[in-house]
Amino acid sequence: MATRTKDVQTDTEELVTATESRAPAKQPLIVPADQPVAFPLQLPEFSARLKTPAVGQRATRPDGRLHGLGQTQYIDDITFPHLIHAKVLRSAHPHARIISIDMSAAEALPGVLATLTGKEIPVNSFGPTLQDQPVLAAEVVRHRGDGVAAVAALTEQIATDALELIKVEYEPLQPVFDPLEALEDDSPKIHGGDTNVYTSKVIKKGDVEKALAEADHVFHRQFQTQAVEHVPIEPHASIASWDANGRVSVWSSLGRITLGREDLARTLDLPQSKIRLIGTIVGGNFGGKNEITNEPILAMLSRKTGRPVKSVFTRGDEFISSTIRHPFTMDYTTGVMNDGLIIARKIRLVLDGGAYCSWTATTIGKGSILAAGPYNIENLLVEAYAVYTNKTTTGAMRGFGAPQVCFAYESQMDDIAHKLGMDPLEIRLKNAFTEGSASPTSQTLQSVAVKESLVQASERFGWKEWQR
Amino acid sequence: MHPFEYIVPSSAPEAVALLAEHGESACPLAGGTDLIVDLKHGPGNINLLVDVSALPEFRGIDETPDGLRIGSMVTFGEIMASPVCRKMTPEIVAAAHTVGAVQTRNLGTVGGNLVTCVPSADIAPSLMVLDARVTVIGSDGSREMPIEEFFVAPRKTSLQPHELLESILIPKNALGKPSKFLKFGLRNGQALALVNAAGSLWLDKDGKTLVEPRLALGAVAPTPLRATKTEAFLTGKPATDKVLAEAAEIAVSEAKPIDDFRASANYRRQIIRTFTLRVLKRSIEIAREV
Amino acid sequence: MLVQLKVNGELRSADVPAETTLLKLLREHLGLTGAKLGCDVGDCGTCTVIVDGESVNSCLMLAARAAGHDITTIEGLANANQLHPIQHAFEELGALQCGFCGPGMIMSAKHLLDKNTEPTVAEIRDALAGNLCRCTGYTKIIEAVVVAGRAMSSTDARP
Amino acid sequence: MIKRGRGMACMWYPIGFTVAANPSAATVKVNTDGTATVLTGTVETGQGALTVLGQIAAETLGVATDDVHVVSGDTDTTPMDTGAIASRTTYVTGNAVVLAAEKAREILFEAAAPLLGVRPDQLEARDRKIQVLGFPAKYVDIATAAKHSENVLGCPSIGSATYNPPTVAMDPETGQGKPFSTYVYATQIAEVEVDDETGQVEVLRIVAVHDCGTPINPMLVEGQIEGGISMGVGFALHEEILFKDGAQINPNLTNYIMPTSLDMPELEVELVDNYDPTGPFGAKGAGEPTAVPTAAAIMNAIFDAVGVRITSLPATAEKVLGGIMELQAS
Repeated sequence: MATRTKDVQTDTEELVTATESRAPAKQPLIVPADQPVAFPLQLPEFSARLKTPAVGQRATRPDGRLHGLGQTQYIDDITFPHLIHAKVLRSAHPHARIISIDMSAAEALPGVLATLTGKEIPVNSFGPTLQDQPVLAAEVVRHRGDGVAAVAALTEQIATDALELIKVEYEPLQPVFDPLEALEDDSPKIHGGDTNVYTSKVIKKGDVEKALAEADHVFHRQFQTQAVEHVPIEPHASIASWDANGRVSVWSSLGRITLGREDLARTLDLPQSKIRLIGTIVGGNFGGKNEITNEPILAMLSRKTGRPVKSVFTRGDEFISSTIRHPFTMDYTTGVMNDGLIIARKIRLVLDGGAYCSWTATTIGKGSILAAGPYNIENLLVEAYAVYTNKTTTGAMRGFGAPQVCFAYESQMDDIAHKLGMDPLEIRLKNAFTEGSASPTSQTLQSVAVKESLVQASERFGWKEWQR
Repeated sequence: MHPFEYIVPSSAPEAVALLAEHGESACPLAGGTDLIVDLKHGPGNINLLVDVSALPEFRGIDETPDGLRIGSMVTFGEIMASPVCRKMTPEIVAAAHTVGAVQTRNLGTVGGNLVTCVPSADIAPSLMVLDARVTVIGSDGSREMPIEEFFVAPRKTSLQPHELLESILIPKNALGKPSKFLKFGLRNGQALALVNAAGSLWLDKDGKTLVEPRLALGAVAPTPLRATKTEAFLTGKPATDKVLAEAAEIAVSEAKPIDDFRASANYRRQIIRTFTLRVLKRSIEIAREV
Repeated sequence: MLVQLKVNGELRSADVPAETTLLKLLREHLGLTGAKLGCDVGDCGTCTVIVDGESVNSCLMLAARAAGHDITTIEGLANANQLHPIQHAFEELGALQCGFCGPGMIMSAKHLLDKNTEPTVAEIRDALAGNLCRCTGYTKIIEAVVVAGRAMSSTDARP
Repeated sequence: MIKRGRGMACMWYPIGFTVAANPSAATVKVNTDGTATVLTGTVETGQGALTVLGQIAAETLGVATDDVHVVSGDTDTTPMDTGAIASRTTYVTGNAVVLAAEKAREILFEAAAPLLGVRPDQLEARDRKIQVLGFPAKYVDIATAAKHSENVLGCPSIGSATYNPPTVAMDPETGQGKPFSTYVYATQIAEVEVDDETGQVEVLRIVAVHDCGTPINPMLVEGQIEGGISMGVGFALHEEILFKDGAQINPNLTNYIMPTSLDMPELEVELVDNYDPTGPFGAKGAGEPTAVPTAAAIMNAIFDAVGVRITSLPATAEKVLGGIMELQAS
């Protein structure tokens, strides 16, 4: 760290040297009270932005200066005249049928301007692959993060108070939390039908059983990963404003506005031309802000009240009602020859999907394709299943299943090296992809750089010289 | 937050009177790092906040004839910056340093930490091993007690509703006593204590006999715990590995750690064992250095 | 209640309910949205401002308590002539990505560098531990604080 | 006692989505002063999309980064984009920006060619000029060409294009196919210290060497890698959403333990020299893969230090100590 800091020659250092030699008068760091300014009138120009060719330059970010000045407008920094605030009541049960929702006491609270339940939403379902998720649960709640009703009020506090006045009658249903239990025949079926498996994937190459039988050594281990949250420092936030022409403008911390508008058009049953979706600078995404959340709710509440409506997730909302990373249960069986050559790998992945599909199709796809690691393995079988449970919905998160399978394949790689008495670097170099290698899906790989990265990292680290 | 009123009294007696007058609907406000969070999520039963944080009676770090007096409203940041504390009670400074982060240390107060009376109160063990005494004031005047008597139960101190914690005194003879504080958290920054441990002791002139050994543990019992059986065992014993190992076992038996989502009770016991050894060994090393 | 305080050198006042936090006062009543709400309980540090020279979580401080005090927010760092050296270094070294932690992070850096322009990396890490960042791994932020400190010490050294 | 260990992990990671819809469109408008505006439907989420797309447009048009302004994130004005997801922006949206900028540049060449007395295919855009290939002294400013095209020829220099990576659907029985256009590769090596009496793991340093094809902006790539590693460190050692009866029991930043500045090791980041002919100027992507190998590298380092093979994440101190005690018992 310290050494790298020294290596970076910055314009700042030039500036410091220059100002030292010119020795101008000392500038006050805080603007005097009688001269308020919103930004410096003399702005630095960082040289990398001015150079051609542009590609390869360490160009500073156009948004960076506003970040540093505190001037970037995130959703929560935007306000409008007559803006009101919405809050969503979350489910009291992990799995239950909704018998009734009584909004009367909430509606009677002074300062409450409108309420909303799932039945009022024109098309109450969404999802990037399967549209299995309600905007507000109307019949069944499938996890504790499901919204069941919403309130718009003059202040956030009134809206929060109003949530406590909503009376929801539930009939609890048997929940299932463990993904392996959810696979069993007699488990409760969270979305009906005869299975909780909602997506699966197979990748098959060569003859894995035969190769395992021929291997000098067979390694087996089960690996598990946990549920984790994206933790963007900016919680999800959105504002909707339905105008007199019947056109709705939505400001949202969403990372994909084109498809977000499609989701809004579908749930609100509106033509896309009637919807404007504006994505401002997002305060951290990491995959977690790629789905609509409260946007249709705010749009409906704005239509009901004729006022712009804002909602900002609390940190608690962020955890329980946005998506999280899929926990994986991974069984790895690997056949290896005495010289360290991997000849077979059999993998079974079970993804704990939580209550709804969300981005599972992508996660199971990437997880399966990548599961064997960046290695040439002739005989391969990957079977992956995603299963519903009555827990927080899992979705897109930086790496889509790859961090999970990498933990498994690379841990096992070291197990193998240890058993065979090989250096972890050598066994990887022996098996790694090279230019033109065939991937597990038999794709011919180009611009491959596994070995290059292994060698370069080992040199930088001092792998050969390293002493305990 | 639910509505409440906010008053800044001009003196400690006025604060006490306000609290006595309003009873349970009033609450003193110190640094606010816990209370404001509670009020944000609470039921709205507090109607009056009495801000005692700037009252002169509760402020200041002073050397007195009796010892070092730390006002209850001294912040952790002030403890860390205090030359007197750094010199005379370095392990109280070390403990203050483990509280939250810079911003919370600039708000949070020593008194607030003690009055909140959670088992993991970071500042408690290092005070306990220096035989700290606390002074509280109320409608009936002031009274003083050893700090361990101040803690009654989780989130319950011996303070009467109208009473306020005024100051903490480190007795003169404990100043400069060899001591060590260690905190075990789940990460390095902004960590909540899974186990806190503090030890202090003198060595007799022979350089090995333990004199006035003290051990206090945090987050392992309903309140911060003074490990009196361990202390009794150690008193007058030689500072050998065998003695210390036995002491660690007694400390484990004195603690009543719980199972929770952060760790199992069994794991906490292992940390108590290890940390007891480490704080005692380090204290002995310091004693030998002086 | 009427709260009068000095914000970035300007005398400001607002009539707010007693339960208003300093953060809410700044953002909703004074139009200073630089300090952010990230967790509302003092964990994330994105609401950090400086009160009488000491950094605090403005989400944990009542506006009423800030009355009569001197508040510095991110909006008060640049002057009419130049970015604050910390802002300059953060921008130049790419220390901010999504930027949401930035205002709080920069205020914590200022709190540190105002007292010590040549902190060690360990001291910088300690000073920033109350400001969570999910984008940067803190690496470029720490580099930027080092560079800003150098710039500040040479600024201080000017005649 | 403190035990030291080291561990490596390598990985591969695809750019963009599988066969599912993955297109991005872009519009590039050259202004009459030679600067340019890019319209993109992606969103700046901190990854640096605005900067990188601006640099890609600038490179295609032969201007500097600062000459390009990028407009993003408004469905009323910006074209279709699949979004800031799947490490796809540099590669997919970047390719769309190249195609759109080439179309705008083509209009500039058409305008400049008669002014320079050459054919359009004899021209290149460099250093804010349209110049004759091999005769850089023979040129017109981009501004002149843009003005001429717009005002005289009646043809604004605006280009729009969509890019969708070529893929082959996977066989449902065997999974065989070409699900992604390209992949990136990386190795990370971690050095750790393990306290064998508490199980606490301190990651001392991580060396990360990543391939992203051509780094459009090395500073931003480093930022992605450093941030990805911090997520990886959290995933490895601390972070876990805990449930009781389906309810989260630690849904807050007090009890959900993500790394602070005091929990991050020293990072040493390098890029592999690589070029992907299918990407914009050889670029692939950098966002997600940065978080992939970290946990595996740390687990291998723990194994190297104390012989404990962690099979379920996170490797909490309690879990590591449990493993150490099991080994001691056996």
